[in-house]
Parts: sequence; structure tokens; C-alpha cells
Amino acid sequence: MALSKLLDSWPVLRQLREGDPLGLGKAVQSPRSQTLVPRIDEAEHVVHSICPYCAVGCGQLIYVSDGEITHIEGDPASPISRGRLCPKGQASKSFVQSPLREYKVKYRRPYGTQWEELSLDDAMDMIAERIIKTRADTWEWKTEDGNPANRTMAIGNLGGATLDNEENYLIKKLMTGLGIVQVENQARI
Amino acid sequence: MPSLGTSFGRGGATDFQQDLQNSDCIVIMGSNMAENHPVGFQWVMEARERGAKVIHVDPRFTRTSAMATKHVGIRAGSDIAFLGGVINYILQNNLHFAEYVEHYTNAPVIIDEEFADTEELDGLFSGWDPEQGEYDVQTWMYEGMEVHGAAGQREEGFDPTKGEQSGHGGGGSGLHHGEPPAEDPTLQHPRCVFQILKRHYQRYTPDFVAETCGCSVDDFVEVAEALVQNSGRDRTSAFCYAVGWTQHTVGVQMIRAAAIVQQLLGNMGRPGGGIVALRGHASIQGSTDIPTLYNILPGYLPMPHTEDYGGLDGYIAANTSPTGWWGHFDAYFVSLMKAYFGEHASADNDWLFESLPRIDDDNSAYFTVQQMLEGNVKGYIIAGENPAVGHANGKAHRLGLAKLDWLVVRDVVEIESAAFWYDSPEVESGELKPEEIATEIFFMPAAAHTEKDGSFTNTQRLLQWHWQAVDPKEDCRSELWFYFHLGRLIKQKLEESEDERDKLIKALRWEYPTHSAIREPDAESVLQEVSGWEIGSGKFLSGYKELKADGSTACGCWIYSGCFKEGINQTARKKPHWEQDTYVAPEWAWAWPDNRRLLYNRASADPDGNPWSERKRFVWWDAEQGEWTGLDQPDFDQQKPPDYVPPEDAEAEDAIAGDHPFIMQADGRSWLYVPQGLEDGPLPTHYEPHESPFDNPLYSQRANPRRQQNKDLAEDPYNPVANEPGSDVYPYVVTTYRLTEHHTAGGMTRSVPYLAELQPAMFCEVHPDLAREVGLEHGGWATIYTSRSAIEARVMVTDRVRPLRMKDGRTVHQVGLPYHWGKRGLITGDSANDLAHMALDPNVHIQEVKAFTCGIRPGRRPRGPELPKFVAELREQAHSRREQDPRVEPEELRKTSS
Amino acid sequence: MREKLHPLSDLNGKPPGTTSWSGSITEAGTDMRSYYGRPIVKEPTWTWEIPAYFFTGGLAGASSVLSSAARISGNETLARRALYIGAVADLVSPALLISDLGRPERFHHMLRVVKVTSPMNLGSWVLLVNGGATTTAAALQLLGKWKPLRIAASAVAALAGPPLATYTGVLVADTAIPVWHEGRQELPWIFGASAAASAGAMAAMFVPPRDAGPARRLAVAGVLAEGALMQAMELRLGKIGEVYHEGEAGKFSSAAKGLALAGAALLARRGRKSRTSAVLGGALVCAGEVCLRWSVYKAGFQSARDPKYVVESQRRRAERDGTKATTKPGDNPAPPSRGA
Amino acid sequence: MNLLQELLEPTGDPDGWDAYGDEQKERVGFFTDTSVCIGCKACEVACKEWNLIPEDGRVWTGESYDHTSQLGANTWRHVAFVEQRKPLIGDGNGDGSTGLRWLMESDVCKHCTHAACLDVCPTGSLFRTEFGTVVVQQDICNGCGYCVPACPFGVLDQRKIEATTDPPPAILGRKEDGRVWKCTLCYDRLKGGHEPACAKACPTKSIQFGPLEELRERADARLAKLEAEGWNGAQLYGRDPDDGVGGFGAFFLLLDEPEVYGLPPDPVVTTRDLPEMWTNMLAAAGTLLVGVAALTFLGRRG
Repeated sequence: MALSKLLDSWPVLRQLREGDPLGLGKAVQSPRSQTLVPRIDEAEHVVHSICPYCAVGCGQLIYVSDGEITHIEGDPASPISRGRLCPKGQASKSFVQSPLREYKVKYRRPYGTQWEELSLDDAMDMIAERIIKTRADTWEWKTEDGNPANRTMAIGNLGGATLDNEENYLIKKLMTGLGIVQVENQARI
Repeated sequence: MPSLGTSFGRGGATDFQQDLQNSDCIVIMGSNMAENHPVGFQWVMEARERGAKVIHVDPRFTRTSAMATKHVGIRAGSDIAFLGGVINYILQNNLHFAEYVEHYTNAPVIIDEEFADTEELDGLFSGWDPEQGEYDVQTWMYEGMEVHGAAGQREEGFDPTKGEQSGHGGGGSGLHHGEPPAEDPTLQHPRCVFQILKRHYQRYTPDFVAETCGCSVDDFVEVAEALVQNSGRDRTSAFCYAVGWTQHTVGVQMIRAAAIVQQLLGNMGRPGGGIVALRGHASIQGSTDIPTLYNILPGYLPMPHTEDYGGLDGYIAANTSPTGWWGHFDAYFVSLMKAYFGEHASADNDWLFESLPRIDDDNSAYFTVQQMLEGNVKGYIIAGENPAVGHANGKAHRLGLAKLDWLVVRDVVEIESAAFWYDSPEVESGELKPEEIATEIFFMPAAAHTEKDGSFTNTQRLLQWHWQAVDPKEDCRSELWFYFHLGRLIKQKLEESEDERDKLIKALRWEYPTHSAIREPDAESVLQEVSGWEIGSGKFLSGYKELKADGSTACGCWIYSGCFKEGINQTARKKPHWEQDTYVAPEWAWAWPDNRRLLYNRASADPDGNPWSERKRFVWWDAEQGEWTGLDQPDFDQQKPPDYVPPEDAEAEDAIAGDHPFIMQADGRSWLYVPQGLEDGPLPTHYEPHESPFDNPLYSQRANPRRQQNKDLAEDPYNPVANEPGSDVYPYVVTTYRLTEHHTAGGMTRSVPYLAELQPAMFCEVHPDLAREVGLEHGGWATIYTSRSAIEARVMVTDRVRPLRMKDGRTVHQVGLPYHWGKRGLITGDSANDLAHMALDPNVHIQEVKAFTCGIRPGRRPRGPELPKFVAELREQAHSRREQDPRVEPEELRKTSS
Repeated sequence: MREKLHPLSDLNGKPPGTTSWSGSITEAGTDMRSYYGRPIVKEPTWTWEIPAYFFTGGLAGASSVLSSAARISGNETLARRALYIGAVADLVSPALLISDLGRPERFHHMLRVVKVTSPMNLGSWVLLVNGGATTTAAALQLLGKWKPLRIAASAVAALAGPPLATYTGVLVADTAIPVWHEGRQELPWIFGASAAASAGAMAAMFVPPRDAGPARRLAVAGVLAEGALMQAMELRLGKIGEVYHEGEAGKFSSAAKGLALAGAALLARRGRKSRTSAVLGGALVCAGEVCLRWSVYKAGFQSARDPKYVVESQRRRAERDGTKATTKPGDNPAPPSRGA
Repeated sequence: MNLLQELLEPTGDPDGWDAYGDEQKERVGFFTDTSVCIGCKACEVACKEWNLIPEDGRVWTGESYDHTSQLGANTWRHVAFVEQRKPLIGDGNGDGSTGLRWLMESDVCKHCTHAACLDVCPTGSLFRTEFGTVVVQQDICNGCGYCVPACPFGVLDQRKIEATTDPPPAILGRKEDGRVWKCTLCYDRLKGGHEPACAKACPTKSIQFGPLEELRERADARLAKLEAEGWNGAQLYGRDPDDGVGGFGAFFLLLDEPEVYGLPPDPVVTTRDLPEMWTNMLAAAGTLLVGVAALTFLGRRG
């Protein structure tokens, strides 16, 4: 029984049966080839996104299966990019899954010679403390020539061109609230 | 971009990329569009296939040049000479679009009689103050336009002088109902802008261009002709530029020069026309609209400065323009304060204005670095930027970081700015030793765009929402999460504080709903605050026209107001372009302002409101309906008829006439001549780069007198220039750039295997003649050096970087350097930016990495301690010779003489 | 220069270009007649097992013929020894082939199909038949049982032998490698002759001189024939054939000639009298045949490495037959309809 | 007989394609128009991202901007860069007169109408799909390597690094993948009705995917346009069904001779000469048989 099944699937016989004597086409098609399905058709869900590199603003479709990105390609619906992507945008999946990607907080103590582990919560708390202290130590109400200042010149924040508008909004809002004026980003550069 | 801001009213690209397909001629200059915006470039190719001329003017023959119908090679940094030549060609031959120029630009306006041009003052405009090294702009004004504000020019026109985007054309305070006091419609008056322009550029002849830029007269004329023939009623030309213009000590004026050309040819506000600023980062436009910049608040509202405004009213008055849309400054500002501080901001406490932090003239990134080096900066947070590689003079930045008490670096990979303390050229050379660096460093892994919701604002002012696809792993978090919870923690810790200092932070509205296990803040709730609502009713605002100055509306960024109208996230609209009626596709995402895709589109119709031609119809006046209509949201009061004349007492937008399309400008016109808003002159003038092998062929004033220099900063020495003794140590022009395969400082590409293999090593591009001259071999190694540092690179000997024959018969060689490499990543290499200096453009404080000088020799660079020695020896050699016979820059001479 | 240009070129297995230039890369590109001298066709991925199999396969094929012929002619000793030699060669051959596969565990996929367009596929079937038959015959010979079956098996082997000995010529000829494909007329003959020579020589070593006459004659005849055929092929190959005088192929080719001729001479002059000379001569000839296989094998690699052989041979053919792969303005291409 | 006919007089129809009967789909392919290629390499990356191809080594070659060098097991789209001191258009006076041009061409498997790799594959791993394309079946290939030298374009190669998909068993198997890989024209995507990854990504549509007939017509029109505009060296490569491989399934518009891009000027499917080779072999085999016998019997008499 099983043997006859095996025989049936033997391409040599299929060559004769399926009108492919040379065995160049259908007769030699493998099980995998017969049942092949593109993985984007098997994705659990597709997410509309925007390329993170330059400012052309190409549309991206992100395909996800069990919590992992399985593929990223262009979004044809975008009137700007029409589904096309450059090598960088096309490599977005490899970027977010880069072998060099960091997943853990790293801490370097003063004069330290290597990175140390640190929990995210501790890091957040320590950073908050540093800001509060530095700010208290260096606060200026007035400039030398007696003009209003209401600020600290000892803290700066750099970055934003690669961030979301919402993120930039919170950064500027928080820093302004803290009296930190040295807020800058790549737009300057 | 104060250049576009002062000229047209808004600091953003005036057109959208898809519209380039309608251009009859596209000039790409200061940009390598095919390589750095490949997908946007498809629209240029569409135009080329439709028969448009595509012209690339660039020092190098790039992948863009390869696609262009015409490439003209010019000397890096000579762009204003070239564009000035085009302006002169148009004016001398009377080829301007007369009707457009008369009605839509300030060509007829008569300028103060005190004004003196560079042609009269040997390279300086009137009002130069040698002591301050600044201009007093009073003499640049329109005739009869009073200038107020004790602090002078700074208070005019939206703090034009303080940062890239703040230079909105709100200037012109005191214009009488939007009309300049004196003008001459015939354009004949000797002091009218048109005639001043003519005189200013009269020496920019084709021969001058050829001699200064190193191109041929024929090539120049061909370009000028192409522009002229493809402009007018029936045809339009567009300019595309990028940081190839911005990154100069005259960067803003380069863009201004293009703005003048486009005004004279009548290409603004019309389909297939305009000036397309090509931005290099996903949300670099957004990060200036909603700024992470020191000098402005969201929507280009200037940060208050360190002087006494005499209260809120003073500040409002100083920044309000009686006419044009800047007439509602108070509404924009008060709504922002309500968004920031909620009920804590009230009319009685001046909306907390007096508590706001104040800025100095320059608190920009490069200023901060100098403060670091002097030990004045204790803490620094870096989020998604890599100064150790991406900023000019990387060494200065790395040494600065080593002087901090604490540093937070947020990125997806461990970038050079996080690793400088154990892995950097300085550690290699022994200038930095880990055990001697006191800096406490927190590296915080960031979430990628796939792991968070949010909106990017692309190069055409389009806000596009991206949805989260997967959860960030382990400690990875979004910036939204980091700053929200940081703020929450700080507010928590200061809850009890009675200190006056903490009043503002305690007053900060900081409630945002969070979701998921990690308590990620809801990005849409932030966007809602940005878009704004009516306090009390909570009704979402439909646009900035609804903003009130009485505190009844809250809005985080007035120009973004309406991006959440009707409670719908307009930026998340993804209606496919094939389901939309026009190529404008207005239902894809949302553009500021008010979802207008082509700015100033009122100008696509003639003064009477009819399309200039059938071929170029876009927005026009529908007499039956009594409203403006067309393919796009009209960038004009929809019901204001073309023949509208403002009444005597008209204010704000009502003071703009029906035939004046530039509604952000106080006079409703585009500015050929910028009376206020720019630091270094009302008109672009050719100056040599800060470091250049040449003198200025026009004036004894060699470089931009107003450029920012750090003369006393040991970490930022300059090469001897022009014919100075010692300049022969650094005889070549170097220009830096990007490659398609990589992104800026490389953190997002050198970490990606598929990209690393495509451009795996740092290299320099040199011409065979230069290779022969200094003995470089293709495929071998070269060492490139400046006063700052020396780097090594593989040698690519190619004809694509051509030597240019200059006026004095000298041949100038140019060295091309991509700047993507650093010490981290799958592929590593030396950083080109280590060679660059920190002399800046005065308007926007941007470094000049597109043109400076260097030396080059075969072989690899010295290792370890030998490297700084090598650099120092050459520097001494050059500088000692200069000291024997010091050259004094003209602006210095003037100082001593006065 | 090349090393400088390709510091790591071995890392990703990409052969470096062979052109070097002193001026700019632009200058190089302007009058380039290949892509930076990089190969156009790929070298085979095969390793030493393949030429070794060319030898053993040939040996097996020719031996089974020799054996049957000897039996019919009544030379039992020769018949037996040749049969055993063939059997051994037949057992070694598949081992060599399997160990050369990138996925040895999938060797049986060779029998998944019968493809007349694939010399390697048909070859596998032939090897199966010949190997099966010869080893059966040999086994029965040892056991001295079932004579009829043994005779049948030998007969099958004898018929499958010649194809086995010659198909490898087609195998290499049926590639895009110029020196192989252009040698398609001679290669099966050369491989056949070489097979004959090696079968004869091998038998001459293991059979007492008295009975080894046919083997010696076969060896000598094979060597002479193959020598002549090689000359003919090189003559017709012209420039492409120069690889047979260069590099490793050159060394092997001259070694082949020297060894084979010396061995043949020895066998012819002293093989009948002295057993030692017979063994020595046979060994020399076998060594020569091994070298011959290797020279053909190596010639293919050298021919693939330098693009000029591909370009020049194709340009010459195009010139001759007026064929082409390009459509230039003015040409009127065949209507698309024929395409698909 | 079908077989003989196929061997002796190959028609313009792809070998093995007709076997599909009703399952047969319209033949599709690529038209790669180098006159609009901006050399961005999006195709290389798109291909690798979709087909999960391992990286191909980080080699700075100095060969203009090309550092992947050639097609192989780990690069299925390869962009060639050639800088030349020649004008793009005309004699260098009119438009585009830079005197310089930078040729860029995205190379790929040609999916020949008569494919040598397909013919010589001993296992049936290589096969003609219902779309008329040529694909290596990774569950079949046993790494015999025959197709590698058989391909007149040097497209296929053996993957010599560790297996990324279904690694071989320990006993007989080796650590390395050992199989042969090449462009599948995104067979799986085609089955799902999607266009191949490279064609979808291409920013300027230098890579066009579609029914081959349509592409050929488009190409003819394009060539005519370029001729009218005076482009230098414009020519179609592999468009003509009468060429040595019966026309390419993936053909090109080039701006210089094929060999400049590393392409054979007049490729021929090696199996075209197979009938001749078989007859030849049979003759040789026969001679061997007779010869051996003769020599043996000769001896008995002597």
C-alpha cells in the first residue's frame, strides 16, 4: 500500500503519466513546491508604518506572526512611494532585528573600565535624581547682567530628528518645565 | 529654514514630491537626490520621461548626475556665485515674469535711503558693527517703516536671528494695513528692490560665474536658459536642495538665492514649481515644527530671551505682526501655555510667561559642546543622535562628553557616543583613559519605529502616522515612554518641594493615559494635545483659525492644529492614492498647515484669480461660488475675492489684499529682498567658505563677516586660507556626503548586515590628476588631514570628482568623503567629520562640512599617540608660517580702524 | 594590484578580477571588455573525487568489456581478473561520487528521474546497471555458483561498460565552459581511449604476462589513440585550447603524455617477458591516465576563470554563424508572439 | 516523438512548461531597463530580505560602487557599476554632455526559455514552474553542482556556508548547506499573486515585472524612444526568442556591449548540442566495444 503510494509519487512514473517525458516540469515538482505559500499570506496581521530613515516618508507594510516581524515591504497605497523602498527602507526588518541590537540597560560608573548591569527602574530613578540635583546645584534666576534667566545651563538634551512628533513634544515640554534650554537636534546639523 | 521663512512666510518645503512630475525643468543643487532620496527621485524620473530637463549642479558627478540630462560641476561652496549669475542673467536680459514679480513679490517696494549695498562697502552691507561683529538692520528697512523694540532687530519678525526655523517672514511691523509705505509699480525707482537687486548682481556675469565656480560659460548659460525657457505662464521649474546648501557658513543665503530666482521666474505656489527642501531624517521637519531646538517653542514661537520684555505684553508685542497671519501670535502663544500648564496658566499670572526659562543669543549644540569642554555642562541626554560621528569636529565632541558628570545615551545599538570612553580615537591615542574619565553613563536601549505608535513629519510637511507592530523587548522603550516616566518621577520627587524653582515643573500638565504591561503612554493622546481642543467643551479644534487668546483653547502646536479634528487622527489616514480623485491625494495623512499640499497656491492663479494657463491650472477663483477652488486646499482665505482691498483699519489676515498670495508675510508678498529676519544681509552675496584656497573675487571681504567662529577654542583650530602662508599645507577642497547604502552617522546602517556589505569601507574619491600629484593608488590607502585631525580611507580614483580650473589659472582639486563610518558596528572606519571645523552659519548655527580645506598623502595614518603628534606637527608648520606674516580678515581691520 | 583591490576576496569566495589598472576606475571602465576581468561562467564546485571517478568509472566500464571479450576468446584468467578489477572500480566509483555531493545524504535523488537531457542522470543509471551487473557477476564468480545468471550479468555489464567509459566525456562537454564544450567532438573518444588504456594497463599488472597479451595491446592502443585525439582536439580548439599548456592543466597534460607513453613503450617491448616490467609499465600507464583526467578537469577551471575565453569564443561563433543575443536599434526583432 | 523533437528542434516555448496543461499560467518575467537604474541596490536588499539569503561578505573591491561583485548562491540580484568617459547621449555636445556616464545594471537569473541548468540537473531539483520560470527546489537539490558550470551566465552557485534552512542530518551530511541557490523569480510570491520583491522595491521601475509578451513590446518601444533621443549604445539583450537560449525570461536594455556588464555576448544553451554529443558518445562506446573485442581475438591468432 505504502509502497504503491511511494511508487505513485516517484517522478519517473509521473514523467510518463503526466505528459512530461523530459522530466523538466510538473512531473518533478516537489511536495514543498506544490504546497508553497508566501509568508506574507500567512502573517497574523499587517501593520501600516512609515520608513524610519530619510524624510521622503515612504509607506511600509509590516507583517507579523506570533509576536515577531516576519517581513517589511513597501505600502503600495502611499501616493509618495507607491510601494517602493530604497535599500535602507527595504532593510528595516534587518535593522530592527540587528545582531548588534541592545536589549538591556548598560551602566558605566565614574572611572569604570567596563559596562555593568542595571535594572531599568533603578536607571530611571538614578537619572531623575541626577537631573534634580544638577538642576538644583546650577540654577540661575538671573544672568550676570541681571536679566531674567529661570534656567539651568548645566544640562542639555540632544536628538529628535529621528523621533516621533509626540516624542519631540514631550521632550520640549518637559525640558521647558525643568528650565533646561539647551535642547537641540540633528536639524541643526 | 529662515531662508524660505523670510522669503515666503513658512520654513518648509513649498511643494510636495509627487508634484515634481509636473515640472518642465528641475534643478537639483546642493543635493544628491538620487542617492539620498531614491524613492522621492522617482518623481524626477517621471518628469524626465515626460521630457523635462533635469539639471544637476554639484562638485561631484554622482548617481544623480548620471540620471540628469545635464550635469555642471562647480567648486564646492561657490553656489551663490552661480545662482547670482542666473539672477543677473534674468535681470540683464529682462527675462523675469513681469506680471508675477510686480504683484506677488516686493520688487516695487522702496528701501530706506540709508541702505548701502556690498557693492558700495566692499563686501559689507550698511549697519555693520565691527565691535559686536553684527549688523544693525535699521537701514535695511522699507522706506517709512518704523522699527521698534529696544533690543533692535532681534525683536523683529519672529526672532529671525535665533535659529534655523524661526525666521518666519512675519517682519514688517508697522506696515500700514499690509501695504508698504512707498513703492514704484514701474520698478524704475533707483531705491526700489528691483533696481537694488539689479545693481547688487550686476557683476555676476557668465564670465564671473565661470571663473569663480570653475565651470564653462556655455554650461552656465545652458542652465540659465533652461530655467528661463521653462518658466512663465505655461511652464514651471522647480529647485531641489538639501544639506549641500544648508551646511555652509552662507547656507541660508544659498537657499535665499534660489528663492530669488524662483520669484523672478514666477515659479512659487505653482504646480511643478517651488523649492523642495529634501530633509535627511524621518521627522527632521517635525523636530523643527515641534522643536527639539533651543530657540523656539512649538509652531516657531520664539523662546523668550534673557532680557526684560516688560511682561507678557512686551513679549507678545515684540513678536506680533499687525498684519498677516502672525497677527494672532497671542492666540498661538496662550493656547500653547494652556496645553503646557492647563489650569495653572491663567490671565492673572500672564499664563506663567514670567516663569519660562530664557535663552541667550546662541545656546545651540555647538555652543553646548564648548560649554562641556569648559566644564560648565554637567549632564547630557542623547536620544537618537550620534554627535561623536555625526557632528563636525568629532574629537571636540568626544572630549566634551568625557568632561560630563553624567550622560544618558538612548539608541537601538551601542553607538560611538556611548562607547567613546573605552573605544575612540582618543582612547587609542592615549588622550583619553577610561580610568581617568569621571562621566557616569547610562545606555538605555531604545524601541524602534516598529515598536511604537507615533507620527513622522516628512520632507513635504506631511504628518504620517505609524502604528506599533510588535512590543519592544526587555528594556527597550520608546522615547515617549522614557520622557513621560522621567517627568512623572521628577514631578513625584518634587511634589513636596516649596522651592520657587520647581513651580513651573509642578505646574506642568503631565497626565497621559498609558497602556500595556510596560505602561506605554498613549501617543494619540499626545497628538490630541498638539492638535488642540476647546477648554470646557473639550471639542477638538478644526484648525488654527479657532485659536483664542483668552485661554479658552489649548493647542500644543498651532500650525499642527486640526491634525486631530473631529476626534479623528487625520495623520493616520491611509486612503490609497488610486481611490483618490487627484494626484494631490489630500486624504493620505495630513499636511500642515490646514492640510495644504502646495504652499502659497493662490499664486497659481493670476492677480484676477484665473489660472495662468490651462496647462498649469491648480487653484483658482470661482466667481459663481464666490470662493477659491481647485486641486488643493487653497492657501488663502477661501472667500476673499481677488479684488479685495483691505480697509484702513484692517488687521492680521484681513490686512492682506486679494492679490497677495503670501499670507504669512506682513505685506502678503514674497520677499526678493529681506529687510529683516536674517543676520548676514538682505541679499545673498558670494563669500568664500570659512576655509577655502581662494580670495573673494568680488570683495576684500573674503568670507561671510557674520559667520560664527570659535577663535579661542583650542579644540577647534582653523587651517590657513586663501593665499596665506601655510595654506599650502592644506591645499585641497574637501566635501563630505552620504551614500545611498548608509544613513548619516551609520548607527542605523552599519549595524545591518545587508547594508554593511553594500558599502563596507570608508573611502575617499579623488581625480586621477590629484592621485598622480600626490602618489595615490586606486585601491590603496590615503591619509587625509586638517588642523583638527587626520583620518585614513581607501582610495577611489575616479573622474567623477573633477579638478576645476580657476580664474588665476590655478587648478583646484576636490576630495570627496562619505561620513558614515566610526569605530562601532559590523563595518568600521575613520569618521570624516573628525576633520571638520565648527565655524557656523550665523542664522542657523550649522557647520560648514560641505566645503573646507585639507591635505592628503598616500598610506595609512599614524597609529596611537603618533596620530595627534602627526596632526600637531603639520598644524604648527602651517600656523607658525602664518604667524610670521599674519593675515588680518577685513572685518578685523575694520574693527581696529574704528 | 589585484591583491590590493581585493584584500578579502577569498572571504566570500569571489574570484578577484584579473584586470589591473593604473589610472582611474573610470578609465578602466571606458574600454573594459569584461566586467573588471571577473569570470562570466562559474568554475565547477567539484573536488578531487570527480576526476578520480572519471578514472575509476572508465576503468570499470572498459574492464567489464575486456573481461567478457576475454572469456569468449577463452582467456579465463584475464576474464576473471578483469572482472574483479571492474568490480572493485565499480564499488569505488559511487563512493567517490557521493562524497563529492553537497548533500551526500540525498545521493538517491539521482534516481528520482530519468532525464535524457542530463548526462549525469543517465550516467548514474548506467553506473547503477554496470556496477550492479559487474559486482553480481564477480560475486558469483567467487562463489562459483549459478553460471547462467553470472553469464547474463557479465553480458549486461559488457554492454553497459562502453557507455560508462565514455559518457563522462559528454558530462564535461555539456557545460558552458569553453574548453570543455568546444571539445565535445573529441572528449567522449578521448575518455573512451583513456578508459581502454587504463583497463588494459591495470589488467596487465594483475595478469601473468602469458595471458595478458590482449590487455597489453589494449593499453598500448588506448595510449596511442588518446594521444592522437588530444592533439586533434587542441588543434581544433585553437586559442581556447591554450589552457592545456598553462598552469596545472599544462603540468598534468605533459605528465600524462610522458607517463602513458613510457608505460606503453615498456609494456610493448618487455611486457611479455618480464612480469616486473609489466607491473611497472601498467602502473605508469594508469598514472598517465589519472593525470590525463586531471588535466582535462583542471583545464575546465582555468578556462572558466578568465572571461576572455568566453567572450572570444562566443564573438568568433557569432561572427561565423551570424547569431547574437542583442537587439540594436534598426534590427527588427522577431515578433513577441513566438516567445511565450 | 515529443522527446526527439524537443531535443532536435527546440521551439520558442520553454522546455517542460507545456506539461502543466490547465495549470499553466501566463509566462512572466523581468524587463530590466538600465537607462533608468539609479544604482540604489534596493533590489539586492529586497531580494535578500524576502528570500532570507545570508549576507555575502564585506569586501571593498574598488570596482566603482559595486562591492557584491557577482551573482551567486548568496546574491540573486547584483547591481553592476561601470564608469566611462563617454557621453550618455549624442556626441557629447547637446544635452547630457558631461562626457561622463555611469552605467548601472541590476543583473539577475535570466530564466532562459531553454535553460541549461534545468536540462542538466540530474535530480529534477531544477524545474520549470507553471509561470514558465526556472526554480531550484531546495527539498530536492543534493548539491551535485552540475548546473553551476552549465549556466552560460554563471548565475548559480553552491552555498558553502552553514545551512540557514533545513540543515543536513549529522551522519552523512556536512555542516555547510552544500545546495545550489539562485533567483526563483519569487516563486512563492507569484503563487500568492504578489510581484517579485526586487521589482516591487525598485524606486524608478528599472526592474519591471509582468507577462513576457507585454514586457517585450514595452522594451521595443523603449528602445525606439532611446534611439530617437540619441542614447549611445542602447540595445536589448535577451529579448529575441531566436537567440542561443530561445530568449530570456528576464531580459535587459543595456547601454553598452553585454561583456562590459559581465554578460556573455552570445550565450548558447549547452544542451543544444546534446544530440550531437550523444551520437558521438555512442559511436565512441561502440568503437570501444568492438576495439576491445578485436584486440582480444587478435591476440588468440597471433
